Amino acid sequence: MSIAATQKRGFGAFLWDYITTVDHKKIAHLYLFGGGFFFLLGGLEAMIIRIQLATPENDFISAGLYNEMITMHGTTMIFLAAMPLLLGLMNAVMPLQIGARDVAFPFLNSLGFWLFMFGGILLNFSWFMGGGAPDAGWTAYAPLSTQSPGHGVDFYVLGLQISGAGTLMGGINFLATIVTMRAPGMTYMRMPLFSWATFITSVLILFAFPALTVGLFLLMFDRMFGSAFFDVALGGNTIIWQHLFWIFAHPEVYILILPVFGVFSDITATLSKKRLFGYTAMVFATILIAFLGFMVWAHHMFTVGLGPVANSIFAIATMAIAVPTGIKIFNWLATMWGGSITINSAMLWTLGFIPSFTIGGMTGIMLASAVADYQYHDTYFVVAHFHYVIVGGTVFGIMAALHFWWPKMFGRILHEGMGKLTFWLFFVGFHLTFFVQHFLGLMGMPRRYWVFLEDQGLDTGNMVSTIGAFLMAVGVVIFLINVFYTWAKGNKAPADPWDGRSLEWAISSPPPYYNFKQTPLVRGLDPLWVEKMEGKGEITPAEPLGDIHMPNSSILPFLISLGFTIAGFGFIFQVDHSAYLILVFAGIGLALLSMLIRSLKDDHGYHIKKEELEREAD
Amino acid sequence: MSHDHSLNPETMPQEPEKATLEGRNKFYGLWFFLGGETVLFASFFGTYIALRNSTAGGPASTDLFGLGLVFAMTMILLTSSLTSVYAMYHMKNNDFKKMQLWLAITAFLGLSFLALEIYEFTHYIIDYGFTFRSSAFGSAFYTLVGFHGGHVTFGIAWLMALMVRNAKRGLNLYNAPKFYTFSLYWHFIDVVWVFIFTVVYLMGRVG
Amino acid sequence: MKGWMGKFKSLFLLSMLALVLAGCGKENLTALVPKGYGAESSMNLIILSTVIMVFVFLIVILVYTIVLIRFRRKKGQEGYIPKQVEGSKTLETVWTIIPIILVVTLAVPTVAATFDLADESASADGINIEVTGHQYWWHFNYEEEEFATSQDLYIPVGERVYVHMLSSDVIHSFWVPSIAGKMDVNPENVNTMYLEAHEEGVYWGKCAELCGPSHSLMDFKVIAVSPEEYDQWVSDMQNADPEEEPQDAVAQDGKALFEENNCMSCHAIGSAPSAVGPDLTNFANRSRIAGYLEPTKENLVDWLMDPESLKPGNKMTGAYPALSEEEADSIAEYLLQLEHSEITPESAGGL
Amino acid sequence: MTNNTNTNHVDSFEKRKKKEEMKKQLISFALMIGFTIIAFIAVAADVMEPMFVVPLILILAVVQVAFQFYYFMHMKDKDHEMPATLMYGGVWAAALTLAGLILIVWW
Ligand code: HEA
Ligand code: HEA
Ligand code: HEC
Ligand code: CUA
Ligand SMILES: [Cu+2]
Repeated sequence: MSIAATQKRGFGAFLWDYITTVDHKKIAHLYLFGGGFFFLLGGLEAMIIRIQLATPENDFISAGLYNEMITMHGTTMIFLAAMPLLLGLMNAVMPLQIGARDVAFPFLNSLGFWLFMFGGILLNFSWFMGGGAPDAGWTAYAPLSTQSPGHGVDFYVLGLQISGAGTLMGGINFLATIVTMRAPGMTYMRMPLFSWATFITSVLILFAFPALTVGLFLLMFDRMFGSAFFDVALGGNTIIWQHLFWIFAHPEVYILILPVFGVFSDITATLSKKRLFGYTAMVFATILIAFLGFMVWAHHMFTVGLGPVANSIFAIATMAIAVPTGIKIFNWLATMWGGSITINSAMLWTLGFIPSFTIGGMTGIMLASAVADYQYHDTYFVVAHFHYVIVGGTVFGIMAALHFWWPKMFGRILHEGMGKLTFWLFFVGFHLTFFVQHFLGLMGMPRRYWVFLEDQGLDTGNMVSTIGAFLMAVGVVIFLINVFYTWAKGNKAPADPWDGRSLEWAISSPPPYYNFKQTPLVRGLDPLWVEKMEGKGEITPAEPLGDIHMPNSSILPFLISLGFTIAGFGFIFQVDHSAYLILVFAGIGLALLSMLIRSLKDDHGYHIKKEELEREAD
Repeated sequence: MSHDHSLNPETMPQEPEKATLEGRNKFYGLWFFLGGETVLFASFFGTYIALRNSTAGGPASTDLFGLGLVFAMTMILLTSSLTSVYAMYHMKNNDFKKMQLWLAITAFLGLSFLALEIYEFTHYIIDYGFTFRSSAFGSAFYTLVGFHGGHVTFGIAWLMALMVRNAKRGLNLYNAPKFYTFSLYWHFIDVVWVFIFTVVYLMGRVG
Repeated sequence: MKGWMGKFKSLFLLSMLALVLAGCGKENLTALVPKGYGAESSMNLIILSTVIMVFVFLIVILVYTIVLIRFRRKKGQEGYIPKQVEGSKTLETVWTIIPIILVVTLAVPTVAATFDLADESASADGINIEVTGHQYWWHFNYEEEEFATSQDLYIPVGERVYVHMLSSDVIHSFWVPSIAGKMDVNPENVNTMYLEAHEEGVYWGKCAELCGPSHSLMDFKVIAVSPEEYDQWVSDMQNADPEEEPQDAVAQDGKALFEENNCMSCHAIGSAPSAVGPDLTNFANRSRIAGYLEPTKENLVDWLMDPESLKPGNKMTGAYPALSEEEADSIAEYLLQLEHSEITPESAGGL
Repeated sequence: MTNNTNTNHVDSFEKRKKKEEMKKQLISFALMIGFTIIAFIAVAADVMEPMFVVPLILILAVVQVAFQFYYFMHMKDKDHEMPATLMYGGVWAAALTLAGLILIVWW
């Protein structure tokens, strides 16, 4: 079942292998592929937005379509691109970093992926059926979302509900993995920061997503079953949606950023050849950001009219987040200080991140100043802020991580030249696109504007912004070429291409499907580095060679997700005709049946025999 | 790991639910899940509290809620929590028969609770015309209490599946964690109900 | 907040002025050149926070540059292993304390300004206007003065005008960047804020909350005039005679057509209450048609014949019988004579 | 895998410990029932001001829930540090959620 073997078998077998896999490394591939696909889609939508806004009073696309475009761009990028890409990286790297053979619930891992994928596909079906995509913004404020005609918002509700359930499972899975499956000696305070970030991010997922789940249920009930949560005539209150949404969505933005903080910590230390400066402070800063992250959601609601007391409290709480984040920025700088920095593509993205994210973070603090936000709110200033943190943070981080761990994940090294070219094009394009948007906002351009008027001083800025976006697009295309090139004839990767410090670099690239032949013994922070410094260069095993227990592959996760998706279609269209209820029953039936099979049929997995392991050459 | 982890007095670990890695994973996984459920129900409670006076001219909580039925439901559910404790007690003593018996009682109590809840809902709908669509209060009430009811239903189904599936096999290290996680889940449902009877019914009476 | 801030402010305003002169921002739209109390409050904080942020950014960049110059791997350093530093208590304390100080510096004036702008205690003595947000137009009801207008909001300079805002459908947001920050217009709850303009002029207002396809065209104007002119305007509006017959035949035709075509069911002219469409009493004085179109006759005719092409999703489309070009022309002629006051956007300085 | 195979005989000591545990659980059950009855009576009797009744029944609920968690669900036992931490995390997020939504009522 090694990679070579799968390649020799036919494409059908290859596909079947991936559809049924429960191996965290293959699930990581799936997440990267799915997330990557949606990133291109979201990027395409962004390009359409930017073309529409290239000149004043443009009519490249219609007003209704424009609203669909921004909604789908935001939703796709956040839920279907950024988060899955991050979950993919976590799947690929975290178990290796803590010396585990798999995650706690391999079956659930696969289920989580398929729920995300089907949820995303369901959401995007709205383009083709039911009268258009959702058009109430990614924030779907009621009552615009409850009154939105057609089925667009219904697709939004069910697509996110399904993919959200998948994410929640992923979170619980990582938590249990880190709690129970760390290798001997891998104490919490020896975990690499990416694993720490995975842990804290999972906590955020666990506590943030339920609020979204509830919000989506309320919205669904209002739209499909005539309840009155957001119906003012029957006593409903639309602000409830805003609270629920932001109670989820603010932690969500830290779900997007904390993992890449982990990525940058690992990369900075490795490529500066220094241990991470202030490890303990970095861990606690991560925890503190997560903790504070739950107390600040109303900074998105400063103009709702909650009153000066609430606004002040939330303003102060928000500003407090500057402190732990600052600790991180300065610790990264201090890690590099005195180091011996290798500047390759992974490091370039890291170096690009620091000033870009600092700018984004600072504009965040500016937004937190409630009275100033009365001006910024819902303008391009906010658009600029969040693209600075999300693109300059999350996307840069994902790119850094991809260049850094590509060899480990796929066994080949990405082409350096193209890597650097991608970076420079994207970096310049990014600043061109979003820097001017700060000024556009202050000059009176609200966000979600289909057109801006002539003669309002907004033409040049918007044009510059569009040009920048094209540069980014070229950068992305070159990255794609790089991926195909590497896949076809890239250099084979050694086990440890960057002189690594953590456990993942102690095993071959890509790792064998059981990860560690013998569970490693961890003797300190940066375990591989410790061994290298003591001249051994390889990890001491914690156990004698023995049988390895492995989980069985299963098609059930795919079927369960498919069932829920069919039911999703049923829910959406039963409003038009009750015959569609058949889909609801059939879909839920399929899902329940698959779950029943799962719980009734014992699945004890299988064992790789000791002899077999001995036979495999090192 | 071999297929048979039958427990007998000689080979029984102290905490069969956590004796294997799979068991520990289930144990932690379910606990974490309950942490998330806390937020889920808090969101429903919050929505309910925000809307509990938004009756839009329809029936209000003071018109609707009687205490007798709710008291009975509460006693039933609290007792079922105790019966599942007994079941776990017998599991740790490796007394499979008694465990099954107590679990059966738990399921029966759960079903009685559900029956009363269904009766209660129909009563409101038929006698007061108070529905999910009457007002924001109606929507919030049925959603909160209904989601709890849904959790009870799911719990009963889960329990039944476990009992039937393992009826012939007896206890082993493979299924002990499953029984244990079920019992955790069941207690949590009880916890949620404690807040429901307090916040919805008792506070609803107080006005 | 005033003293030392003043210096910063004049410095900043000077550089801002340079920017404006360079063509950045339209004077009666940009938030960067505040012309009212609220906008000035916000601007003070924008300046303060920008100064803090630039300071922090420069420090980060300074360290960053030094690191990049000094600590890149040089040729022939391949085997070099730097000292593995664990951390430094002193340094870490420093970069915890300094941000705390900076944040407090920003937080204190923020809280002060938040309470200042939320202070409505004087509203009983001030001017109170009810604002209703509709998809995609604005209604302004001068309750105490007993008349209403739409799209153009007249206020006196130097006085606090309290706007009490409610939406008739979805959430909108009321924003006049040059005069004050924005506030949401919710369907379930009245929100109040005040406008206090420092200079006469016509200011752009924008809807800042996504409210449907024509969200970007839901513009309005605030016309700030001297208190005397304001009083004059109020009395002119109160004395407007809706029954006044137009002078020329075309317009008389238009008036008849207006009545025949059901326009009255949505549009009020004069005192008749209406909430479905904009109040047209002083339509001829509008600075823009439908919020954003130049007030020319061609535009008006276009609007009357096909509002959908100009404002997608608006609520007028299809609600009245189709008009021929001629009919539309007559109605336009009539509407463009609905003028009751000398106080107009033009007299206030124009757009 | 089977990390914990060191088995224990179900000796009399173990039995006694479990009995002891069971007794504690019965006591907590009795207390829970007692609290419930007090709460219902406090409301049904209709003699106290809502100002007092509401906090009282809320406190009763919280205490009885603590019993559920610590005794019935064993949160007091060892090996429950992580579950307890995350449970408290959940309670923290839940409290904030409630605060936010209750804010609407006062607003
Ligand atoms: C990755 C995602 C991400 C991240 C990390 C952040 C980080 C922050 N965000 Fe951002 N934000 C978004 C994504 C993100 N945000 C999105 C998507 C929206 C819009 C949603 C929508 O409406 O559609 C938004 C909107 C948003 C608003 C609402 C604006 C509005 O709608 O009116 C506010 C207001 O306070 C805010 C604040 C902050 C703050 C204070 C931080 C802080 O965490 C930043 C902390 C970092 C630093 C401060 C820099 C480093 C620190 C130092 C170098 C130390 C010294 C610094 C000081 C002393 C200041 N954000
Ligand atoms: C992870 C989150 C994320 C990311 C990465 C991005 C990336 C980008 N965003 Fe996005 N954006 C959001 C999240 C994100 N955005 C959110 C949440 C909103 C708010 C939505 C709302 O208001 O509801 C928003 C809104 C938003 C707006 C404001 C719209 C408005 O308010 O009217 C704009 C305008 O410029 C914009 C632009 C861009 C651009 C140019 C990029 C670029 O960085 C994109 C770069 C990528 C590419 C250029 C890909 C190019 C690829 C190809 C060309 C190949 C295509 C081929 C195939 C499909 C096979 N975004
Ligand atoms: C459904 C009721 C309705 C009917 C009938 C209707 N309108 Fe309108 N009208 C509106 C609405 C709503 C708007 C605001 C549209 C917008 O800006 O989104 C409007 C806008 C206008 C405007 C621009 C107002 C301004 O302040 O800029 C004019 C002029 C106008 N209508 C004239 C007419 C005439 C003439 C007729 C009859 C032939 C008519 N309307 C019939 C609802 C109606
Ligand atoms: Cu009204 Cu946007
Ligand atoms: Cu936020």
